[in-house]
Amino acid sequence: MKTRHAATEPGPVFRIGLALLLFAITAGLALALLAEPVAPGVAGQVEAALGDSGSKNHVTAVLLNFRGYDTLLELAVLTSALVGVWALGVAPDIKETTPSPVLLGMNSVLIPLAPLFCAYLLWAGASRPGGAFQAGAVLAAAAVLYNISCRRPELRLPSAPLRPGIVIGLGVFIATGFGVMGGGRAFMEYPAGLAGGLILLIETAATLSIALILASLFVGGRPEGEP
Amino acid sequence: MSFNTWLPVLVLCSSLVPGLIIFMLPERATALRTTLNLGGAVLKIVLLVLMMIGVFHGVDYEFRVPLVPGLDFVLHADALSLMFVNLSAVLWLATTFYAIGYLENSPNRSRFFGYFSLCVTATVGLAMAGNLLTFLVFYEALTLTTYPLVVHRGTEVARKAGRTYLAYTLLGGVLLLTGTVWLYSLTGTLEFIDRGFVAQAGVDPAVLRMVFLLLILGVGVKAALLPLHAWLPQAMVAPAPVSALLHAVAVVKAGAFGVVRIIYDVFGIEFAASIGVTLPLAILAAATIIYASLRALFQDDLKRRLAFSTVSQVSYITLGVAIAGPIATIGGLVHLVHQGFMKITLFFCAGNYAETLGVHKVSEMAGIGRRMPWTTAAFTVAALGMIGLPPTVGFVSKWYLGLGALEVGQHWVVFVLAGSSLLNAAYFLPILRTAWFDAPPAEWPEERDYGGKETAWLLLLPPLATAAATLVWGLLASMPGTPLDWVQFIAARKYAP
Amino acid sequence: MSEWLAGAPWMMLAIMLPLSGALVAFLLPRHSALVGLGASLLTACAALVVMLQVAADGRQAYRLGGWPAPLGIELVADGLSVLMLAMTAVVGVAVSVYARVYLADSPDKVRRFWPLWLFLWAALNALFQAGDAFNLYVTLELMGLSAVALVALSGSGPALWGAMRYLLVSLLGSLSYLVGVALLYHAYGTLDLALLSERADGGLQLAVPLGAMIAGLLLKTGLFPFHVWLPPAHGSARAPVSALLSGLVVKASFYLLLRLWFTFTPEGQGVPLLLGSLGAAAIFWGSIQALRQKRLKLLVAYSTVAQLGYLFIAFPLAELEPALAWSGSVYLALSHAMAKGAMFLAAGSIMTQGGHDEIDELDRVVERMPLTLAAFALAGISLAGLPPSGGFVGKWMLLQAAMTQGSWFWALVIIVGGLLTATYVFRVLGFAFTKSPHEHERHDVPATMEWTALVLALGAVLLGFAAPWALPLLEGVLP
Amino acid sequence: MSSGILFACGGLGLLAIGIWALVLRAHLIRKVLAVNVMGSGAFLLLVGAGSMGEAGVDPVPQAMVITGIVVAISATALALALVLRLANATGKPALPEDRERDLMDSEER
Repeated sequence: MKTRHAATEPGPVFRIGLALLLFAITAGLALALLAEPVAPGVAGQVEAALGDSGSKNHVTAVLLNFRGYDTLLELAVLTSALVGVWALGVAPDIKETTPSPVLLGMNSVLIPLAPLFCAYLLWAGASRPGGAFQAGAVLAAAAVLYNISCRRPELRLPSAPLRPGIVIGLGVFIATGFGVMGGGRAFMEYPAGLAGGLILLIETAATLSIALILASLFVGGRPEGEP
Repeated sequence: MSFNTWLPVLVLCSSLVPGLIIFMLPERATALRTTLNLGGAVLKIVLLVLMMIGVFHGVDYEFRVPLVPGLDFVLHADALSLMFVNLSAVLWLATTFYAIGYLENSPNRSRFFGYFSLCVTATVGLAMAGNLLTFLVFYEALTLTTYPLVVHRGTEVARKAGRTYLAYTLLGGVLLLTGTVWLYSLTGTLEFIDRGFVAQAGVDPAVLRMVFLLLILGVGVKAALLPLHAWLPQAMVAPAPVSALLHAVAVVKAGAFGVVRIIYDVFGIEFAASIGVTLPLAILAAATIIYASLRALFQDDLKRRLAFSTVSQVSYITLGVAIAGPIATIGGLVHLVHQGFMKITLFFCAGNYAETLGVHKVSEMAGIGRRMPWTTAAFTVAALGMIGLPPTVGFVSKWYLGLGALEVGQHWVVFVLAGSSLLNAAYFLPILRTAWFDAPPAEWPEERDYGGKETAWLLLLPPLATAAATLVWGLLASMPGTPLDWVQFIAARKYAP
Repeated sequence: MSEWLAGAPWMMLAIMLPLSGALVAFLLPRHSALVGLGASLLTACAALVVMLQVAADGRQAYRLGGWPAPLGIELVADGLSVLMLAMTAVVGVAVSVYARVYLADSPDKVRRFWPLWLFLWAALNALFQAGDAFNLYVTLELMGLSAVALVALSGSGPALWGAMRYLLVSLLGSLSYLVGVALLYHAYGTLDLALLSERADGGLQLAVPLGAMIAGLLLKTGLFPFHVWLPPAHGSARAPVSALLSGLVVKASFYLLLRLWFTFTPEGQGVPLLLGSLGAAAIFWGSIQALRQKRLKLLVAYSTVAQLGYLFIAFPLAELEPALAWSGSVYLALSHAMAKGAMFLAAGSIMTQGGHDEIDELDRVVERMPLTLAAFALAGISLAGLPPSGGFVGKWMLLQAAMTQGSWFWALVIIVGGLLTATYVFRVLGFAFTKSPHEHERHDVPATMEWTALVLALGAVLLGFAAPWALPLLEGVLP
Repeated sequence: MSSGILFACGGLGLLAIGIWALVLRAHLIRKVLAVNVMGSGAFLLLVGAGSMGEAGVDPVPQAMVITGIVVAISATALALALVLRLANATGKPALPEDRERDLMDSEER
């Protein structure tokens, strides 16, 4: 037991050592940060290529076109996390308590508004800050509110649509990537005219998946009856 | 890639492939297993005869593939390697016969014969290694393939013996590896050539002495040189055929052969003598001879006594090459063959005593000559050979060793030889006396019935054959085609003309 | 047809095939084993084709989305990448075949295993072919999360602990890497490794981010003293998962470390010396711990700690003998992947057979499953660097590099480490031959499991003869 | 310019705080929180450093941060699910010491 005590509550020497170490690390990082940059970022190139990207927003263009591959892998990370959480076991039961009236009142306003806001964010992503992740997060938040309110009808979704819904984001992303190939184009090289539409398609599917995954992650395990 | 290129590989495969197939065989498939074993052994001898004729007429058999950057895996058949390959192949055949008889109805035979074939493969590969790297590869392979045979019985004693065996041999392997890499970083080549490649490199002799020490210690473990010999008596827990082939021939001879290769084809005997490393080695070998003979005197367990005798006799080879004279070289090299035949006979006989009568100890051997006359006759021939009495082959070896020592003025060696012969007599003659002249006990410890015969014929024939060979080669030592003849052919190439 | 095949974007396919496979396996849980196995084979084929292409035409690049490097992301495959791809393909296929049989009695686990493993494979292939610093971060995270989930798969208490610890360490490592990426981008304005290599000029601006990235990767690789998470995670997972983690996942972060090192070729001797010393400490500590273990899987896991140490011995040696040292290290990584994979698979078979993995209760297991023991022994031979094996070639090169420059200390470390390895391997083998005093339950082990382990172990041994074909791939990659 | 540097330095501070808590706190939820704080620090550093230049805001770090956030959420979700299982399995949400783990191992077997 002695070792345990020592480990859970490290002594002052250890704390001071750690503090000094962290200070040194932070100082080193700050020094590197303050040094004059050698070369500018790629903002200029983004600006120049924006016209071909199918999006008027710089960030969206980077996220879904120039560095779309990153986003694809990011969706894979999200999906794999869900697969991992589901692998841990069946979702634990939430303790059913009487929800506060504040929550219920909020729900009645927020939940109906959420899909609308979600759609707006998705649409706005083309030219302003916004996009699939933000939209999906809003939708998922609505689902979470709904979930903790305890005033929900027993609306057991059958398991079948849940899985397709989860994979559709990544699936559409990959399928589009393959679909645009041909005519010498590379994977995910969207044809100039179609880029906007394709990005919207991908974002819509991604929004749905992200919302579903985030909501399912909140549940903390696979739903009862999922194989 | 002609047939000549592939011949060394074929020789290797003639035991490797049967070995691998045997692993897969079910325990019951005795006939198939026996066929494979004997077929492989005979095929190997046929191939070797082909190669010997070729080598005698100057054909170069070499197989070469790159292994690590700058170094190749080389199988090369020269006169020296053929001598050792032949020794292994012939004794493999004899031991296979013996083992089939010995292990009849015992468990795990597929595993046993599988590893047995792999060991022979490793020995043959080691003999044909064309450079130090390839030698190292097979040297380690030999360690690894003999381990399962040492622990074959699966007892606690066997496991401990296996541990000791590994501790020594792996350490030896590591020393050899270190020496090899060091040498390579100094000279940039590792190819065996007559009269060595080190002399041309122009490296500081002090460094070379260190390298020599590492290499010799590395192979000295298997050759059971003095401080590194302790594994051999312990490893005697293995079944008799294993002790016979592996500890009388394959493993210890691999070490002795390594000494030969390192002195003749890596350093070159003249160069080795010039940097002053041969004399200490000769003294170490002499010390091993005397010390192990003394230890053998006090062993009651027959196999342990034989094991110490092996330790002593193998050092004759080292002594012969370390004396650094052409005639002593002949004595040392020819002893490699002679001692193999004599010692395997002794182990076969010891196995027969144990298997037939349950006799494991010298003190239990009273009158055994009357119960098993043929076996004891073979034992007697081999024991007399060990002592070095004419007309056995043992005398031939000692004659050349003594003559060679006198030739280069190392008179002390003669005393070592004489002393060793006396000690040999002291630990073998009492056995012979009690075996032939004492009255047999009323009941043997654990007698098995072989239908009124002395023992199973598969157990009897191999020792008789090998004992006969030692007699014949002793009598006809100067005829063409004997080991002595071949060794003279080898020795002529190892000294500058 | 063949032209179309040759022209197909195999580099991208090597990533997208397992990713799609993961989705399909998740979508069709009842057929996940079939889908998974099919996807595994296709992925392995794609990876091997990439290797052939690189072997024939040298470095390959693929522009994703058609955008050139500083703006977009390029996949890059050179000799080092394809060796890693091939390693993953070989070990991956073996583990897939093994897992299909191993998990067959728990359909529940099958459904979880395949999607996660394919995600992991996609992450590995993506990591080995990434040419972009931030993309590497995403692949690292994908790899880390799927690996953690795989550890937790067995559901036992120790596995959950192992997974949790692994996850925290993994996240800390990735974040440290991310901080490095942020600073690199800030200083040099690009994430493309090739461009970074041109622009990086040394000094604090390079040293600090590089230090952060390397520290993070050391944590993920499990170099001593950052190894504490490794044995619990690798020792408690299911056998195929342990094989993947020890064989491949730690190699991925080591690969990335090498890649960064080759990209920026930092000057100075302090860091290489430090890495080498930690490697030496890892060899000794890991081996001694392995010797002390009573359970087979933990022994194998500690052996990973020790063998990872070997990979870092190359750093101090590369100063004077770069080609030899780096090739040796890479070769050791390759052979360790196969050998350790085989070893964990063999350990899994032994556990299945006897229901336990106590080393001194192995009870003549060699008689009941000789193939598995042969696999274990062959893998052990390669780990100990005994000839002829892949491990021998790797250690030979390291040893030669050490001896040529007269670095006796490193030579001694390499040699003694090999002896220690042989000691713990043969400790297991000795007990496998002897009878134990206790009776144990016995189950039949499917032949597929025995054979996959053996084939993988044979691969590790035969790798000893493949150096003349594999090492030329590294020319031009090593600094 | 100046706000960028402020954000970046704030990010560094968060990083240090995160590591401090990650090392010292035994409770797993706190450890997960600590990792999240570190993550926020890293993201702040990314955006902050990206807006330090004269040329205005660079979109690439922002895109990286969005990707990073998704990754962080995934990791957090997995971590929390693990904590939950651990707490259920062993009754306490903290990492065991090696000794305890070994004991548990032997029971497991």
